[in-house]
Parts: sequence; C-alpha cells; structure tokens
Amino acid sequence: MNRLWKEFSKGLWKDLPPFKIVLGLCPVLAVTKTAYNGLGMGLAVIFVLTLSNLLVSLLRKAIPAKVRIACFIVVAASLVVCVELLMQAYAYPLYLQLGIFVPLIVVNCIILGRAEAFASKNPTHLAVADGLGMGIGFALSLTFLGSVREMFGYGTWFGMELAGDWYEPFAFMIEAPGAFVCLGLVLAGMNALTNWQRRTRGLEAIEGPIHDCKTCGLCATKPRI
Amino acid sequence: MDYFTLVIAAIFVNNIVLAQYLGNCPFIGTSKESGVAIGMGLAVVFVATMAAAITWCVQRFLLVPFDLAYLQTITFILVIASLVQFVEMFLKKAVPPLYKSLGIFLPLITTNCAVLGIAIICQREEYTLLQTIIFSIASGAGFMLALVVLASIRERLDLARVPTSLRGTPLALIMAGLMSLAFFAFKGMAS
Amino acid sequence: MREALRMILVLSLICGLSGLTLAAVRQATGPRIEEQVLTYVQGPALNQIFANADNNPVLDRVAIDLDGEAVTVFPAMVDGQLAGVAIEAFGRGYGGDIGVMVGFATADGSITGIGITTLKETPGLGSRVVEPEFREQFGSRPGQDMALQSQGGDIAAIAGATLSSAATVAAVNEAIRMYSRIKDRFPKRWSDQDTP
Amino acid sequence: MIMTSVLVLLGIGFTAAAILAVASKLLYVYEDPRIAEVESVLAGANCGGCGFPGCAAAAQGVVDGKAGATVCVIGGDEVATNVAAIMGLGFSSMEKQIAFVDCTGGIRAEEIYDYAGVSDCRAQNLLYGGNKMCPEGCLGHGTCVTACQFGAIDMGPQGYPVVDPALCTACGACAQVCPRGVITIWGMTARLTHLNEITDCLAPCRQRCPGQINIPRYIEQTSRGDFAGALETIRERIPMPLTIGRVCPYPCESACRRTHVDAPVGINMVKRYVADWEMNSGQRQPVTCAPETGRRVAVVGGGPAGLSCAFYLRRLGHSPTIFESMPSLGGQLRYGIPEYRLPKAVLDWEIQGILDLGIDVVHGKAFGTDFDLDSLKEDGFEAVFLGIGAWMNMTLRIEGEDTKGVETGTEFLTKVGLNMETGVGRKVVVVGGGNTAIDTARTSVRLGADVTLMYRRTKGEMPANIEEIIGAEEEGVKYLFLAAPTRIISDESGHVTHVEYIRMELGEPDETGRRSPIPVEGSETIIDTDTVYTAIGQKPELSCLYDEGGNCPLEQTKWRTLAAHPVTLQTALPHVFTGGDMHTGPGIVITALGEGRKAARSIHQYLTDGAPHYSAKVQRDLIPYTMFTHVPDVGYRKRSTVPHLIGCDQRVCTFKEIEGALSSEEAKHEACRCLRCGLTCYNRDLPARECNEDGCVSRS
Repeated sequence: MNRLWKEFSKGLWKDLPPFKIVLGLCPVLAVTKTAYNGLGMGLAVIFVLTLSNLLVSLLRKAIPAKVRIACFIVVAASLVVCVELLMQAYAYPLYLQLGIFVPLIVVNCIILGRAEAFASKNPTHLAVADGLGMGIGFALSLTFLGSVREMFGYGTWFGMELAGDWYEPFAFMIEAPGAFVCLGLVLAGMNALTNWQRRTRGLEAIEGPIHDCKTCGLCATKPRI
Repeated sequence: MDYFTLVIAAIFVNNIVLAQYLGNCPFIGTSKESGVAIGMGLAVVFVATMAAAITWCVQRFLLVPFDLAYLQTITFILVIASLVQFVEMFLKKAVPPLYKSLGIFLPLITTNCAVLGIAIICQREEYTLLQTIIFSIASGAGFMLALVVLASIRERLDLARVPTSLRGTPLALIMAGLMSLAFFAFKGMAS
Repeated sequence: MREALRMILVLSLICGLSGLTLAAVRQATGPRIEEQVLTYVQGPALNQIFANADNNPVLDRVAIDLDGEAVTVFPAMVDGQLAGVAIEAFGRGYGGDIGVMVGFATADGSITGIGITTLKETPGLGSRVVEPEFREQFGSRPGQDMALQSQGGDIAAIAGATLSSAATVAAVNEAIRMYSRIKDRFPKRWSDQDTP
Repeated sequence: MIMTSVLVLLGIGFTAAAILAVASKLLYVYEDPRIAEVESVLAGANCGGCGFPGCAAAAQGVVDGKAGATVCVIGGDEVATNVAAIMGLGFSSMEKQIAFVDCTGGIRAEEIYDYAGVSDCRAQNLLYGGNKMCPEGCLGHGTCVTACQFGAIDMGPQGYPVVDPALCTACGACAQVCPRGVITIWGMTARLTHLNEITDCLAPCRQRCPGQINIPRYIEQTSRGDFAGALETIRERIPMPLTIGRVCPYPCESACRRTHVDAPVGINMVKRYVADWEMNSGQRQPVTCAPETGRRVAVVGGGPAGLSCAFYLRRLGHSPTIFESMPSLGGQLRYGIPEYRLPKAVLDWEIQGILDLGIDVVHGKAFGTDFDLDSLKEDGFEAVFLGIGAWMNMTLRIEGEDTKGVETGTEFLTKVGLNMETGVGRKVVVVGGGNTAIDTARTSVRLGADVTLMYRRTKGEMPANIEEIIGAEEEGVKYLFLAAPTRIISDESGHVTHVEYIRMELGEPDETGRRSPIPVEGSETIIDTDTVYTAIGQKPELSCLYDEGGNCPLEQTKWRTLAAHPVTLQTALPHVFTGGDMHTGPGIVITALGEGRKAARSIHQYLTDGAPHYSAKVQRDLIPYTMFTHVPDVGYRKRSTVPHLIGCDQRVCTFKEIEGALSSEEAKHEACRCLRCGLTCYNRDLPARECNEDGCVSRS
C-alpha cells in the first residue's frame, strides 16, 4: 500500500509533469489558452495515461523487445482515438478547441515515457498508480496554467467574468509567445520555491533544480534491432 | 497556392514550433548545444518528409477508400514509428557515417509530435503529394531554424548572470517566447 | 526466424485488437458524433436563417431520397407549422468546398437567408463570404437562379474574392435546384404534425 | 465497418512488423558479439568517464582496440579483469593518461581584471578575454574542478588547479571546459615525445634549456617537498639528473628572470639536490615504461646522447641495444670529465639505473670495423642511432706539433679516466680556453704539475664555466691570456722543452660578435715547459662511416659533423638517426642528452608512424618578446651558494669531488626564489612569502 501511494503521489508534486519533469510541452503550451481547455486536455491525458500504463504493464511480458516501441505506440494511439471519438460524441466544442492536439496526445512523451520507463518494468497495480498520479498531476498543471493565461488573457476564469470592463485583456498571454514565457516563469517560480525550501532546511540553493528532459528515459533508449 | 508561399508560410509564418506549438519537447530538450541542434534538425527534416509522403499515400489509398478516416492517428503513428526504426536500420547498414551523426536522434523522433503534426496538417489542408512533400521539408526546416537559433542563444545564456531560479529550462522557455514574438512579425506575409 | 514470427504476430494481433476496439467504439458513438457535428457545424448557420423557429432543425432533420442520394433537409417550425426548410449545398471555392446552408420559406419557395457552414478560404478575402453584407444579398428573394453582377446578375461579389463569391452563388443555385425537385414532398412529410 | 477496421489495422500492423522483421534480417549489421558481452560487464553508469559517450560506445571502443581492459574508470579492477577476460587482453595494455596542468597563473590572471561575473572560466574568457598578454593562461575560476566527476582536481593554494593523478581518469572533461587549453590529457608517451612549441607556456629557462626540461615545474615540486615528483619531471626530458646536476653549465640560469632582480635561481643546484636525494636514499624512484613493442633499435655509442636515446626508446616500449667501443659506458662523461667534477661512482650508479630498465649493452665493438649499418640491419635492428661523439682533436697546425710531450687534452683525460700512466711532466702548458682545457689544467695540478693555461683571447671570452675558471685559478693554474703558440721547440731527444708564443690583441668584433684576436708582430716569447696539452676543439671521427670504397650514404656538414634534420635528427638514410657531439660538434652534456631524447622520439615515430614528424610551431630560438628585463614587484632574496667539500689546499692533490649539494632547507629556499614564470608572466610577490610545508605560498 505504501508503495502504491508512493508511486501515485510522486506525480502530484515530486515528479510533477510538466513543471518538475519538463515533458509533454506541446499540449501544455498549445491548449492552455483557457482553464477549461487545460482541464479537458488533462482529463484526456489521465484517461490515456492510466489505461496505457495498465495495458502496457499487462502486455509487458508478451511484447518482443524489437517491436516494443511500435506496440506501446499502438496501445497509446488506440486509446487516443477512443478519447477522440468520445470527445467528439460528448464534448464537441472542446474537440473543436483542442483540434489537432488530441491526436498528438499519442506522441506526448509522457505517455510513451511512462510506458517505457515505468509500466513496462512494473506490476500492473503500480503502473496504474503511476499513470493515475502522473495524469492527475498533468491535468492539475494544465488547469493551473490555463487559469493563469485565461485570467490575464481574457480576464475570465472558466468563462466567468472576473474583472470589470476596465480590464484590458492582455492578449500576449493567449498567443504562442505568452505560452512560452508563462511556462518559463512558472518553472522559474518552481525553482525559486524549491530553493527556498532547501534554504529553510539549511541546504544550499542549487542551480536549476528542475529536471531537464531526462526522466522519460527515451533519450537513452534505442530500439534494438 | 503557389509553392513559394507554401514554403515561406511553413518556415516563418506558421513556424511549426513557435506558432503551432509542435515539437516542443525536443525543442527545449536538444537545444543546449548548436551541434546537437543541427543534428536533430536534419533528422527531423528527413523523417518528417518521408513520413508525410508515406502517410499521404496511406490516407489516400487506404483510409479514404475504406472510409476509415477516424483511424488516421493510429495508422499514422504506427507508420512513423516503423519508419523511424527502419530508417535507423537502413542508415546503419547503408550509410554508416550518416548514421553516426544522425542516428542518435532518430529514436527521439518517434515522440516528436512535429512529425506526426506535419503529417496530420497535410491531410487537414488536403495537400497534393507534391505540396505535402514541399510543406514537410519547409516545416522541418522551420523546426531546425528555431532549434538552431535557440541553441545558439542558450550557449551564450549559459554564461550570463541570471537569477538562479531562471537558469536553464525556464530561461530557455522565455527565450523561445521572445523568438516566437519575433516570428509574429511574419504574420500576414503569407497564409 | 522464430523471433521474427513472434514479432509479426504480436504486433499484428495488437493492431487487430485495437482495430476491433476502435471500430466498436466508433460504431457506438457514431450517431451521436453525427448529431454533434451537425449541431456545431450546421447549427449556427441554421440559427442565422431561422431565427424564429421554435423547434430544433438539427434534431428534426429528415433525409430525403433524391435520385438515390440522401439529401438532408432541416425543417423549421413556427407555431407547429412547417415554416421553412434548409438544405446544405457546396460550391468549389479557392481553398476547397464552401458549404452553404440555404433556407427556403415553404409558403412561396422564396429564400429566407443563407448561412455558411464550412469554408477554407483565404482569411480576410474569401472568408468574407460569412459577413452579413454579403450574405444578406441572398435573403428574401425568389427561389430562382441568380448570378454575380459580373455575369449579368445582381449579386455584388466581394472585392478580390470573386471565386469565393461565385462558389457561394453556385452553392445557392445548387440548393435551389435540389429544393425545387423535392419541395412537393414536404406537405406530405409534415402534414399538420408538430413533430415528424 | 468493424471488419474493415480490423482488417486494415491488422494489415498495417502486419506489414510494419513484417518489414521490420525482414529489414532486421536484410539490413543486419554484423556486430561483434563481444561488444554486447563487454557492455554487460561494464559498470553501466553511462558516466562518460572513459571518454566514450556511454557504456555501449566504450564497449565498442574496447572491441575496436581504441581502449584497453581498464577502460571503465569507475569499475575498478574487477570490471577490468572481466573485460580483459572477454577480450583476451593484458590487464595494463593501455597507457595511463592523466590530466596535466601546465600553467601556474591562476592568481596572476585574476589580478589583471576586476572581473565580477559568474565564476566560470569560459564566461570570463568569452566576455573579457582574460589575461591580455598570454593567450594560454589559467583564469583560476576552477571550471575544471566542477567539470571533474571524479574529484581529481582541486584549486591549489596558488589559485590554479592541481590534479591528483591517483583519482584522474583522463576522461578529458576538464580539458574540454578549459577555454585556455591549460589542461591537456597526456599519456606518458605524449609527454616523453613532446617538443617545446612556441604556444606552450615556456618560461625563459625552459626556452633556453637544450634538454627542454620543465624547470618551473620541478622547482615548484621541490618547493613542496615532492622530490620524487621533481625527479619524474626531470626524467621526462633527461635521464641523468645526477650527472647534469654536477656538470651542467646551466645555460638556463642565464635566461632566468630573477637575474634582473638579484641573481638567477640556482636551477642546477636544485636539480642536483633532488638527484642526490634519490641516490642518498638508496632507493631508485620507479621509472615507468610503456609495454614492450619488441622493436629493436641499435644505439651506437654509449655516451650521453646514446644513453639518453636508449633510455627514452626503452621508456617508449622499444628494445634498444647500446654498442660501445670503450670498456665502460659514459663516453666523455667518463673519459673527459675528471673525477673531482663527476665521481665515477656517481656516474656508475646513474648509468646502472638506466640499464636496469632493460637495455642491452655490447661492449668493445667499434662501429665501422666490427659492425656497420648493413650488419645491424641483418641482425634485425629496425633503426639505428649514431652517437659516437666528437673524439678527434683539432690540431694547432704549428711547427713541432708531433714532438714528444705534446698531447691532446682529451687523450690525457682519457688516460686519467682509464687509470693509465699519463706521462705528465712538472711544467705543463695547456692551450685552449674551453672546459676541456680547464679540466686538463686542473687535472694536471692534481698530478703535481705547475700549469700555465694559454688562451688567445681574454678571460671574458673564455667559453669555460666561470666557476671552473675561478676554481682553476684558486688551485694555482696560471693564465696566459692573449697568447697563441707559434712553435714548439724540442731538444735532441725529440722531447718538448719550450713553447714559442705570440702576443695577440683583440680586433673589431666579427659577425659572431666575438672580437677576433690579431697577432702583434714581433712579440714572440718563449716559455719553458716539458708537457704541452692542446685543447682547442674536437670534431667527430666520421671515417668509420665510409666503406672500403670510400663511399658513404650519409652526408656531412661543412663543420665535418654528420648532417641530419635539425628537429627530427633523421639522416639521409631514413632509418638512421643521430645526435650529440657527432651531430652538433663538441657541445655540452645537456645538449647531447636532449638530442638523445629527440632522436628517440623520431625513432619511435619512425617505427610506429613510418616517419618522424613535428609541428611547425616547434620552438628553437628564444621567443624575443618573452625576454624582457624589467621585472618589477619582486623582492630581493639571496641566492644560495654551493658548499665546497674540500679546501683549496687539499684540492691540488686529490681528485675528490669539490662541490657539494645544498641542504634540504637551502634547496627549498632556492626553489622558492623561483618566480614561477610563464611565457610572459611571473609571480609578482614580495619578500613576505615564505616556504612552508605546502611549498611557497605567494600570498598569505
């Protein structure tokens, strides 16, 4: 149980994607114009990540190493298509907003990264916990970032007016540059927070505590033929 | 739509990274050294073009006739993943020098959404095969341009005095934002 | 060799299974997706045309057979009576087909208005066909063929987007032709009923 | 629709898998199975410490022969044994390489700029360029320290990095981050075969030393008490520190920058101290040699050049054989330099140390008569080093030169060296002004003679060491300057009785800058004598090179020495190399030792690469802009003096060694006088600095 909680909770803060492990940036940047979009994308990722972890973990002994990546990708892609179809059926406006990024969930490094780095090596229950934790962390992050950008960019939150007419929406925040800068500042904030924590614990502040793209393990993995 | 506009639009106006938000993980991840950036960029141009051409054929001759457009994502990604593995094997056998310089980037491309993104955009825009090929080369070049520019900036930034919290990835993202802002100036030049 | 076979087998099996799953999901969600697409793509155009309809034309849509092809007709009810119908038609524009929803008043077959459903025209030029100034030229006029001013008609084309304008006109004319061929069946279909 | 979906996806999956499966068969690239095996036993940390990008690449490297069993730097002996087992390799088949810091400029560089940026060498280098004058200097921010994954580098007390050879894995991370190229990864072979280049950080003494010894480095090591390290530094360039510490006329000291403050650092005293420290400890310091290559090289001549060449050939892994015509090795060291300057026991101890590395010696065989180049080739020697020295004396070309009692100085010294009867008389005239003349004079004094030394210029022009000139004067040698013999007068028995000489005066300086003597007409004078020793110069005896037909494949210079390439020392025959007096004409010992190493380097490259090569940047002359004479901010510190072991009165009758060694404190004091010069920099420190356990801390 302890272990289960550990694998689940690490995605919520310790390895929080994309703020602590900088992964899956494309959806993070592209779909967080509003909090609603962020949440929708986050839910889609939770669904795909949890189920792909589950399936990969179940199939991990049957899959030959040489077609491992292809198999993982087919699993992830099937789930993504499911999500796509379900979203079309039950949340069509969201589907229109997220557009091309729904199919792109399949190449979100988080999905393949967790499949490769965790699910293919661990028993099912841990894999599910990991996927769920990571997915929830991802969804929360996306919602947070979407909220920030929506508040500044439109002056609203989940579509609710926050400010009066005097507020001149800061359009920069909802365009691509604003996405980059906003995420950069959030990461800087995470760094500052980590360093502040370290200092209060009497530890020395370190440069860039945020992991760079390392955790997914894909960089080091070469398909062996 | 003439090909020149297509190329300009793909490289500058709708730059795949800076305007379309595609391929950001490798954009941030491999932009620490310009040498690596060039290698990654070339690999993306190469694979994206091949992938777009093959997926165009798959869509045209398989998915559309059988009315299976909803399987686009899964077939495309399967094609790309197999293609990357095949290209890797092929280069290793046939052009070992090229394999040595590009090989290490190939596995990273499987998860580069720019490649899948380019293939899907080509379908959405209903490009012809020739347009698809030109568009994907240009988009790949746009990716490479952004990557190399960011890498060059980051190499200098490594040495600059910036607040500790901003060092590394945060600053890289902010730089990418500023680059994206600069690329905004191309808006309206071509659609 | 055994390894290669296993490789092929596993990958094919996984693909096949995923195909099965997806097809099933697709089957299950198909009707709902169709409705959603109609609501969000054709819906806004219909609302422009039948601002005063008190039914949901999308939900009440009817497929009518025309020379073996199904034409989807969207009826609009006012006070329980069929007031008008809308038909979608397409014209070849600069960037692809332009979808035009054309509304007809059942009383006299005149055009009540048009709405653009899908288009991929150049932003700022061809895309201006959605603007009311252009669209309203089609409203409240008899249901007979029309043409751009340059071709001797009375529709003012959008400056710099003659092709898009012509495509819209062509689509409207196409809709008029379809309407004229199936209009006789409407009274039968909606004879004094509230709902089909 | 379900059916088509399933079939299409099944089809695509099948096609993809089939293509991949077929491709993996068709495009299968043969990979040595050992690569996987080796990779499986490596530590798997992908640390990059081995210099390869990850363990897989390292395994590939091992199989390709680019790395040895010890490739894995963190795996330790166990991994190395496993790798060796897989590869069938010897354990230590790779040369240990370590990082080598060749700059002592940390603090000095910092003084030039008020730099307030991030403490990173690359940043400073990029933004400010660092030290203006020196393009190589250490910036002292320690980026290399952070770059080292193994904790092998520390910022030393002087503000420049110090490498711990035990921890260093030669991964090259430090060299990579250093923007100035101060750190290099060197293997022993590279260090032994390096020739000074003008881009190296060459202090003036290093530029001046014919042996190219890294003088500042061994002095610094001595100042820290690391005598073994100092010896190792010296032995990278010359094999005979004991000998050189005694006989060298130390040209280096003439270039020392401290000369412009007070007096030059006693460089040679320090060298002698560490050399004596080893000998007195009774324990030879280990000298590392590369693994045997089995290539045989003939070294003709067992003098300093031949010994040096053989020593370095052996250290580079080859198998040299020395051919010596005299009964003992040492050449002029044994037969030209008298006992009181270089005791034979010391020489024997030193030569034994060289031979102990595994060098064969063939005694009593003369080149040209007992063997020649052809026979050496037949015997399987792949290259030949000719170092037979310059034993043929120049003649005075005056009347009566063949009179009995007239002999050359070298013949006389050789006889003394061989303990033969010399036939020295009571009144001896020595002609010449070089060290051989002085040696002859002082030896004659010890044999009880009254000696007059005749030289055609003045004392200031004498080529001999000033200590030697003074020493001889102290021992009662009379000088007759501005005098040249014109005739030798003999009695009826044909034995010399008088020498007639003519007085000279100095004319205008010629192109070499020396004022040439001009005879003064009618000033002929006669002095009494019974023995005349001439020591006016020697040249190589090249007749041994000619076959019966008088043909020689080798070329001569106009000075009758063997012609060879000035840097590689390769002669007209590609496999024949030369060095020492045979090449330069009579020179000093350190030059011969230096040439021996250069020849060994060329032979090594000839054997391994097919031809010797060298950089265009090779340093041959002093670099003018580094020879400044204004040395501000350095305080006065007294130069140590070498103790004399015996008094003047005793010296005339004994051959005991005269000069002694410094004490340990004096050696450290002298070492601390060193300014740690670089190319253009030096320590601007003040007298306040002191010697302590950690060496000389220049700032407290």
